[in-house]
Amino acid sequence: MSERIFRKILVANRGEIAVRVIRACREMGIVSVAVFSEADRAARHVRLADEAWPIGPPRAADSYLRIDRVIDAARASGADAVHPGYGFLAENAGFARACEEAGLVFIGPRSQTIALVGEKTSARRLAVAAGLPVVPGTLEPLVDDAAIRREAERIGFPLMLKAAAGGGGKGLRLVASAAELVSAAGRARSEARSAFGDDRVYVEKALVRPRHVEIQVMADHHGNVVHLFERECSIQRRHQKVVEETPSPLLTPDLRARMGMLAVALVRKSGYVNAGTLEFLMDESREPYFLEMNTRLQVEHPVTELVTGVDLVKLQIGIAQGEPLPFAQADLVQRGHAIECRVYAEDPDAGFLPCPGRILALRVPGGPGIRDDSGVEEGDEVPSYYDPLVSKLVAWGEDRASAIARMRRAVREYKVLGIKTTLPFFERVLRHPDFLAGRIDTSFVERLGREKQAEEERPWAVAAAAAAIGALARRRAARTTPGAGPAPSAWRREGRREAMGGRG
Amino acid sequence: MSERIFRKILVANRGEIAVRVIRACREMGIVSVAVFSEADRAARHVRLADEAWPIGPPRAADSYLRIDRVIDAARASGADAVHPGYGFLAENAGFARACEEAGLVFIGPRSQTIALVGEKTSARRLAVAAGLPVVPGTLEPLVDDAAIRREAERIGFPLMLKAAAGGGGKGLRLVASAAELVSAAGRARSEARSAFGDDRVYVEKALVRPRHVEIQVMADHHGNVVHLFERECSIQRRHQKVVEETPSPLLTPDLRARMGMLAVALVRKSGYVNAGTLEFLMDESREPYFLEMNTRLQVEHPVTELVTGVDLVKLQIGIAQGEPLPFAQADLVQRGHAIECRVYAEDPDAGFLPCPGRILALRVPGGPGIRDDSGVEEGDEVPSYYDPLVSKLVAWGEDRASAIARMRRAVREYKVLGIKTTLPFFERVLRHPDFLAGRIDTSFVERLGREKQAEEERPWAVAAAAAAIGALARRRAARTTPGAGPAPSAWRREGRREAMGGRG
Amino acid sequence: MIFDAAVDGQTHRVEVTGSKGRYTVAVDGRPLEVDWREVGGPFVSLLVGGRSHHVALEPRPGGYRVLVDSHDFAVDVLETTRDAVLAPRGPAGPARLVAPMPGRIVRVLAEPGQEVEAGQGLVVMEAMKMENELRSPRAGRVVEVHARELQTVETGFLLVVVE
Amino acid sequence: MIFDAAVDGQTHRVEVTGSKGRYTVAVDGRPLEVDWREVGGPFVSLLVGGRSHHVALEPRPGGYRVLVDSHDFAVDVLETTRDAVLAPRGPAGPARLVAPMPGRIVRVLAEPGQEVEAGQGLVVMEAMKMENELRSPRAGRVVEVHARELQTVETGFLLVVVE
Repeated sequence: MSERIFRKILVANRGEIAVRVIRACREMGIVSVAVFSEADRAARHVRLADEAWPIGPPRAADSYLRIDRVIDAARASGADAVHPGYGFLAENAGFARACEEAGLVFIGPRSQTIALVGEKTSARRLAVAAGLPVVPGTLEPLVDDAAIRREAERIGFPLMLKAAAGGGGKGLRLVASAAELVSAAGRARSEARSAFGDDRVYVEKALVRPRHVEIQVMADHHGNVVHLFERECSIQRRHQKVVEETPSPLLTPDLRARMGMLAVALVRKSGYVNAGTLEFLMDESREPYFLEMNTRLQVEHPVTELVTGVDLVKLQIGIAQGEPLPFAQADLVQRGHAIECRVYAEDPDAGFLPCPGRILALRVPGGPGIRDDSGVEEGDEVPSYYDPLVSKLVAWGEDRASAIARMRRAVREYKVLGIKTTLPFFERVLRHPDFLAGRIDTSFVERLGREKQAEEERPWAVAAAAAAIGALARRRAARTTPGAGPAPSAWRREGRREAMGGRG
Repeated sequence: MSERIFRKILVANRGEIAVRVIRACREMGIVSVAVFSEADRAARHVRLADEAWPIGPPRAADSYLRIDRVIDAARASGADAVHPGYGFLAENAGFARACEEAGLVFIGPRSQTIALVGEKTSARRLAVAAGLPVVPGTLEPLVDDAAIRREAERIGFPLMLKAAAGGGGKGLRLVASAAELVSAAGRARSEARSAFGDDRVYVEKALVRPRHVEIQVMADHHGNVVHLFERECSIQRRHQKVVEETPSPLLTPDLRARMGMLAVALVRKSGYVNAGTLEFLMDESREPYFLEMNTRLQVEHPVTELVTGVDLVKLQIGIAQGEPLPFAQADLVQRGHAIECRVYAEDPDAGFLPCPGRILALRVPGGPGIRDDSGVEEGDEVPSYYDPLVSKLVAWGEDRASAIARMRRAVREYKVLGIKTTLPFFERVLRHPDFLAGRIDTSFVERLGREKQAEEERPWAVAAAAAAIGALARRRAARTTPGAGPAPSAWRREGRREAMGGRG
Repeated sequence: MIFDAAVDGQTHRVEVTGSKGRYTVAVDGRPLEVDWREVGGPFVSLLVGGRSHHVALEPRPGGYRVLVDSHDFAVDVLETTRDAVLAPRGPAGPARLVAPMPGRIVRVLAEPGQEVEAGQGLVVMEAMKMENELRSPRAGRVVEVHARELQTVETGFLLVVVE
Repeated sequence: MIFDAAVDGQTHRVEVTGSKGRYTVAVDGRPLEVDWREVGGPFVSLLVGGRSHHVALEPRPGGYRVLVDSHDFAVDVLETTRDAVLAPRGPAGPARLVAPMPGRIVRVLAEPGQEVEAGQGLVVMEAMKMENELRSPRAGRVVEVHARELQTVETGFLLVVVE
């Protein structure tokens, strides 16, 4: 593979990950091209990019998932390469192939590798061949309910139903007993169909209170492969990660080295190139089982960046340009500890129900050890069409305790008005004795939801006083200023905006 | 020294450094007490602290410099210790003594050490005794114009006039010839009097195009002393640093080690405890001369934190609690490169004239490698009574080139409306060939000011189009909406705020 | 001025006197001295007896969402008089389940006349790429069901009424 | 609508047509297709022929301060007609030096009748803990001096007039 230099990269994504990639392009002196649906015309990724191209109506199926439109935009803008981010087309082998055929470099593995590794059951077969332990379950995708029932009975309950093309917790169901199987399979297949256009599923034995630990890998076109240690991702709600950290409080140096070696073995076996992540489940005896491989940048990649000092997105771009890895395994060192909290537009008090809307005011934390990877600014809309991830708040500290303390400080500084977010939920996670002690598994969030919050800690009297003074001030203002209405000033920008003459 | 645990710390400062210390307190589980002048009632440091105490009228001499009022607030709030930040009372031995006498721990060196080392001429004598090379000049403070004239003639021109009690570029004058001496001495003494309450000055030979490199030191109460490497601070305007970085592009590993050893020697000689910084000038042959020691946390401490992974403020607090240093010299490693740009409320096109006022809108950069230590949020006032530092923007990168590229990206994302800032100036610094090559000395800013900016790079046609559309939209809105005035919505919050009933 | 303020479902009598940023607020008879400064948008700096609180007030029907430091409160505020009986709180009148976001109804789990528990799932909506179960705000009897399977609804669409 | 827009002291004829976020703007006859979306406060997202610009508009006397990406412009906007002669720019009329911030006059360096260069120091003010030299906005003759040494002045106080 000969080296080439990209002059222009199209970022085939939206939200915080598009912002992340656009920032990397700018720092590398590469022109960035954003694509946007009609719902995202003025979104932050469009504002930050050098160029921006419309690709269709709001629904993802009509825009961000339209391979033809993304390829057209890349061609029309004169891009040399395409970065897919995560989600949408990132693990779509057809998209990678379409890029290759259009003469565009797809920043990720080759399309045939995606097809091989990205399909979950074929990855499991590959892992077995490379000597990795896997969770007991099916090694082939299942296409009908009868096959699902047969395999379920063979493996036994509880079990996990998973989308063969899946990722990100979509099309995934825990099934406790045979009675739930049919309806769970229906839901998993319908979600998988709408998320990936592929409703095949497979069945895996569900481990009891499993922990979820993954290994980051990087491979260049010259046969060099390294791992960048682990990420602990056991804090999940609805099978989606919400808090991630590295190092994992669970891993010993020996176990870390062993899992890293297993990951590198699978990468070599599959001829994998660029960034990837191997997900493992661990049971209570700390025995790791390979679960699946994500053939793209991971949402939670910043925690790895903070402890290794490596910029994974720039490295992805460098590898796609044909450069060799600039370091060997022995050069990589973990320094300190990093935690990520995913700030979702969701109401944690209502079962994490999505809560789209306009961000009426925003105060983002800063200062030492804090990184905020956000897709929005004050005044922006969180549309109801896409994943409700608003921002990733990341804290680094000298050790786990100081990273946690710093994250708590930052969560307290973070203010999002106009929509509900998961921030108050993180406040509870970050001071829970089990979390502080590293006693976490994938059932942590559910357990937390059943615990009542101590009442005395909440400054309710201050809240009551503030609301009363606010109501008093409002009433007085309404009396003395005929033009002033019921709401405080900033909340009326919306109406005013139209008066400014633009379309907002 | 026996160990004790602080329950509560009073932060005797304002602005970004008060915010920095309050954040450290919160992360350590220590209650923070802010103090505020009447101009700062609603300032960010007040909002972030757990408690806040008024200490007088806006003028610093009536509030932040009033030792009695600060001590009273510390006593009344039940604080165990006082953190002075930098500036104001941070290097005032009398304040440190007043703390000691009130039974409060002063987070810094002992009062007698401040008196010994903080007074610049006595520090120079001490340095000579500890074997450090010093810039030729006077070793005693000068109290009248006659003495200044005599010493100036002995040393020769160009020379520097400096406040004996000085720091931060105040009371400092470069004197090119004998003709300028009297008026320069008058100004230097008047500035020194108003900044430090002490108008004694001293005289030093001015080096030709010197570079300014400093060494961070930390010493505990148990005789352990380390240095945390250097900071390059040659980019200055009005003898005040505006851009700092570490490592210095000038230093070789040998020179770094030698300067670190010299710094540690002076610390040991003086019985110094807690954080300090030794400033050195270097001439073109890279020979370092000790200049002065700052007996407090430095404005630019974040760059050191980013490359060493050490939290200097938490370390200061730990040392003041009597804890030993948690590491030895050999444990300290520089990783990557960090740069700081000081965002001042100043107009760089008008000779860096201060530009106080209300911040009408603010967008702060984020993402990988960016740290923003800010004293303000949107809607806040930069008062005209104090130093116009708004924020410190800090970028970390794997090497110098990537740190610079990242800082440029962040400067572009940073938007401050309502006041002028130094941000456009940094854009120019960060792409100047001399800066990129590390060819920097203290005359860099002056040289940059003489160079005209290339016209074609500025998107003036977009600016003209945007202004015209804005004017069009405004006129249309005025015609169709009787209530709408001439200014866009957000700009009228000010008036509206009063209507909300509060005092703003 | 006197208010009944319901915080987290608990009603308190709140009496406010003062002006221009200086208020005395009696919460259930316990007086607080409050120094109040608006600092841009919905943000307010409060000093309450030396304690500093960073507060944000977001208007909502019946009152405010109030952020105090890291805490998130829903406060209903009702003007009242000194002699009025403290307003009762709790499940009174029918509860209306509305669509919290635009989306598509995947399944309707309730039918008119059915007895349901508080928190029991009534409707499954697909929105933002996930299936979301919408739960009953209170225990009671389902009296109206407007949700239809496969129907696309906007925010605020009335799905179910529980009495 | 037609404007004369002075950017960095250079005047350009700007003609704007369109509405609702879609405009054609001819700058000195060169047409730009501009897609304009306000995004909160003073911020606007502009797409100009596929190029994306993050713009902020801050009203100032005579026009706007315009931030375009990392660039800071002062733009004067004057409504005009197609046939009008391009408005001249440059030093015309007396220039007034006013205090840019509150502070104390430390030294007055100019006296009435004195000839000064553009950029020559006229007054030294102490403010924000620094002595600041205020410079002449243009070359000319000092006609009025209102600044007095040791006087405390507020923002906008007229210090010196140069003609």
